[in-house]
Amino acid sequence: MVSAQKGQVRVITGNSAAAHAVRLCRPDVVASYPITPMSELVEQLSQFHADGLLDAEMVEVEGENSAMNAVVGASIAGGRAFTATSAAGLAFMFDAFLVAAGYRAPVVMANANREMTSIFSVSCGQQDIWTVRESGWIQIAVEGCQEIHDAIIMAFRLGEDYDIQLPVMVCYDGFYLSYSAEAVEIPPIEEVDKFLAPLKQQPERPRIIPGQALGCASHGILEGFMELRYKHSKAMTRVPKKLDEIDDAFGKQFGRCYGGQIEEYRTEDADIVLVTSGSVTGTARTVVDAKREEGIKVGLVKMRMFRPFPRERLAQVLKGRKAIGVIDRAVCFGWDCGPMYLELRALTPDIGNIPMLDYIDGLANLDITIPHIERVVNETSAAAQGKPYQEVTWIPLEED
Amino acid sequence: MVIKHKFLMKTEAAWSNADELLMCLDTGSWRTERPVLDKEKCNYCGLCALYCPPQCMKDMADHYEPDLDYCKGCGICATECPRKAITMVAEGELRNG
Amino acid sequence: MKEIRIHGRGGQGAVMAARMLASAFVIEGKSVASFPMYGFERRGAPVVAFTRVDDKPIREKTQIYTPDCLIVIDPTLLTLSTLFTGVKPESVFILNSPRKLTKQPDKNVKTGGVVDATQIALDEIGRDIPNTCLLGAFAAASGWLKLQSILDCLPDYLSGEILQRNLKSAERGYREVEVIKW
Amino acid sequence: MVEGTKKRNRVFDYFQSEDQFAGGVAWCAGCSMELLARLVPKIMGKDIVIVGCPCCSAPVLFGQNLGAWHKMASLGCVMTGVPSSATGMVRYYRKTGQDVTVVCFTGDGGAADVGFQPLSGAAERNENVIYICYDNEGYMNTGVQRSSATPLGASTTTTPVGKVGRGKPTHSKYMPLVMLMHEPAYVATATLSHLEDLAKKLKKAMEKVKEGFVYIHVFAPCPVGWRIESNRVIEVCRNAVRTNYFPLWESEGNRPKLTVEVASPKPVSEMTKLIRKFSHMKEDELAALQKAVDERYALIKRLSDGNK
Repeated sequence: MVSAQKGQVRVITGNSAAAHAVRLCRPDVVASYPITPMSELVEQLSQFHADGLLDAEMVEVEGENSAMNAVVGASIAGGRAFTATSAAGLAFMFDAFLVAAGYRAPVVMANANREMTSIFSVSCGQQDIWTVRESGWIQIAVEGCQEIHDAIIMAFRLGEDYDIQLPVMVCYDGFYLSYSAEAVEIPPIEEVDKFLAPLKQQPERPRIIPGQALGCASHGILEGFMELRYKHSKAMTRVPKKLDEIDDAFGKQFGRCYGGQIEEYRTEDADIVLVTSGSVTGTARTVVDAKREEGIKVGLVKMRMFRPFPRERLAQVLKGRKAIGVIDRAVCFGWDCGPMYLELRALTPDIGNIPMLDYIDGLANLDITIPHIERVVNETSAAAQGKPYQEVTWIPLEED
Repeated sequence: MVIKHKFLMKTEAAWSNADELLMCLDTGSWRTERPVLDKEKCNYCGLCALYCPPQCMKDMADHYEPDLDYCKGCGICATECPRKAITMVAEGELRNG
Repeated sequence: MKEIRIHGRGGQGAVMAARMLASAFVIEGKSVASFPMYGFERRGAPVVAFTRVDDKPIREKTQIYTPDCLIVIDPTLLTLSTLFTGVKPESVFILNSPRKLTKQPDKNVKTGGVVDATQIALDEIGRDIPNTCLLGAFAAASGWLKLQSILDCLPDYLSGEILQRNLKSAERGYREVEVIKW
Repeated sequence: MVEGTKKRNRVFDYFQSEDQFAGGVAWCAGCSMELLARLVPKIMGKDIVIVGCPCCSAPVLFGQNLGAWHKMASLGCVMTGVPSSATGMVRYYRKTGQDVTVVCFTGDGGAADVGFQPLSGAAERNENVIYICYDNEGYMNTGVQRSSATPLGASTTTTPVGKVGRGKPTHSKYMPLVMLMHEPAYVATATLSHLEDLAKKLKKAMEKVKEGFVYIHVFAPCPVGWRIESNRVIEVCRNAVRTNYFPLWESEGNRPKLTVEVASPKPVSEMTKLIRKFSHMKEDELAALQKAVDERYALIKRLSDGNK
């Protein structure tokens, strides 16, 4: 089906939605090593290539480490490059993954969020993406298949922006989104060209040109090292506003917006706010609606950007609430809580000491069900009324 | 308060640029012995220059001379010279003489 | 919202059937979401796939616990103790079986649709891939979807000779399903 | 000197570029790798793109802040990233129609150990990349630890000689043959004593890389780590060839052939006596090394015979 200006609507999986987006962005080099639950994305890109729909160099690497190194090489040579991975693959590419950020190579990587195989499990979780949050990458987490598609297109425009020059990781929950089939609108490639065209108006970033005495990966020595870290850190501070702008521009062109750094849902008059990320957000929306019917003034904040941390916008929306309920799909060892909760706790100077309740749920493909989220709302609501509360709850381990 | 940062590099990432700054070490100072050529014995075959790790033998049209700014005094030129035209002489002796 | 749960075995096309169903509903202007519950992705192992369909955008990302419809691709799965867990009252039950349903399989099942999809698939496709036939049966028994929408969505998934054979299989499922009301 | 006898060595004819490095750089006196590093762009031209990783060459291949030690376009990688990063680069250059020669330059650790997987992968994919491994038989840069390329009996800081320890208990992984079985466009061994042989092979690499992957394994003794008098490093290279410890051969299209055939090889002790990492070895230990050397050479000889 084709709607005249917009594009084709097809029922495709999250992996396939990602592949379509990559195709539309015309990457020069794609290097990726298959891993469950992302493999379908690589397969789909290979099929596009085989069908003549993707004019990219496809590198069928022998492991994730080489995948990341190959896209970094391509990017430093001046190209647009894409890779994808998940969990153990992310761990295996870790040295090169850090290099991508430090070299300021604006590659885009899709990550199908999966439990880290520190305990063997082939299942959804967010332990992989949270574990690497100090790597210097931009990390964006998404809720549904259309958003995977759109976020990847926006990621190229964000990462390659001359003021940013950073790699971007688009994180979608493995299994729940990677294998979910939803109706996804795939725009005409010319529209995506138009969306990415502003990058061509910008100055060229440094690249390796044969015969030119430029060397990438100079040692950072003393103040030089600090200068590079400082510049990297400052580039991260330019990301939030840029992402909001890009999200806005995307909305104007394609009619779909995601709120940029965070998305607020029914927060205007909310006493309590849930904070979620990824696929659970959709389910949480239905609970918010139902609880509103019951008279509980509850709203929802979807964390779209993990890194850089959307401090200002979160502070704005969370300040003055009576309680906050956080749903974490990963564990922060040593703090005995979830990582998103820990990071939100760091907002205390900005928002005051609001009761904050952390719920760890959905590890290893466990379903974060509607009753689970209802419990989060009920307990957070009680905490808002001054009742005692438990700081951290591992929901599936505490059920009757 | 406006803080002004002094930056060494124009780039965002760590790029070296030899056109702007080609660094060089005073490796001549590492040397404890120096190659001394007996021009009479030299037949300009160039093996000393070819085997010299820092490639610092200067072509003098009919013989080679070490560039003492860089020569580390490894002695390969002296060992490899098929005519034994180069001898390694202790720097101390030269300074004293 | 209607929630459809499909039970099959790896290799029978349960996941594909769930997606095709979603595509067919999209043709009718509905919002859809479909996703599989994989265990190990192995031929023969039980597989469950879900499809949700609604007039409004679908936001839930959970498994389906209270289905409005069950589609059972492999009759041997009838012995599964959890097969009918959570089925809503007035629900639809589509079964691939060479035998007729003699009694109501669950008190909440109000409409049954039985078709020998395996035989039809063997006749038409030449292989035991009964999923498209069952989609035809689903359209007929549930009345939630036109047969044409199913036929129209199949070219997104199949092509050439195989497509033609599956179109026939789906049509026969639609025509030959025995619909029982309890 | 009589004018008539003056004739410069032919190797000079292979040079096409000036030295691309600064005069003084941080490589040890007598380093054979320094010689190789400086010869590579001289022979292959200054427009090659060099890809390296942490190893002895890194303090010079990588710059410091804005400053560089050489004038070539270059990329530094993590140890696991050299052939894969080079792959990304050549693929991009190919896609954009640029004719660029990308040369990987690492030690044996980067090639045979931690970086082996990506090397094997790039060779199997037959990427248009030249990989030069300078083999100094261990991790010389980090303080002389053993690598899989360290030979039988050699003493290193992780295979030390003690009351019980007798140096490395196994012989080296022979990368040239390992790489040959990836069936790349070109494989060659070379060393710094046989410079014309080296120069020919580097020139051939420039041609062969247009067809696919090229692997050049260069025997590069380390005066510090092996404990050799710095002036005798080239002599060690020469003796390695003359004892058949390090045979010189090349292979195009799966047809290995010796490029230097030694008429009457000397015992391996002619080489080991110059190298103090072998100095603890008793007669039987040297005999074991000799046997390992002989067997390896016999294999190469058998593979080479008939490919002349």
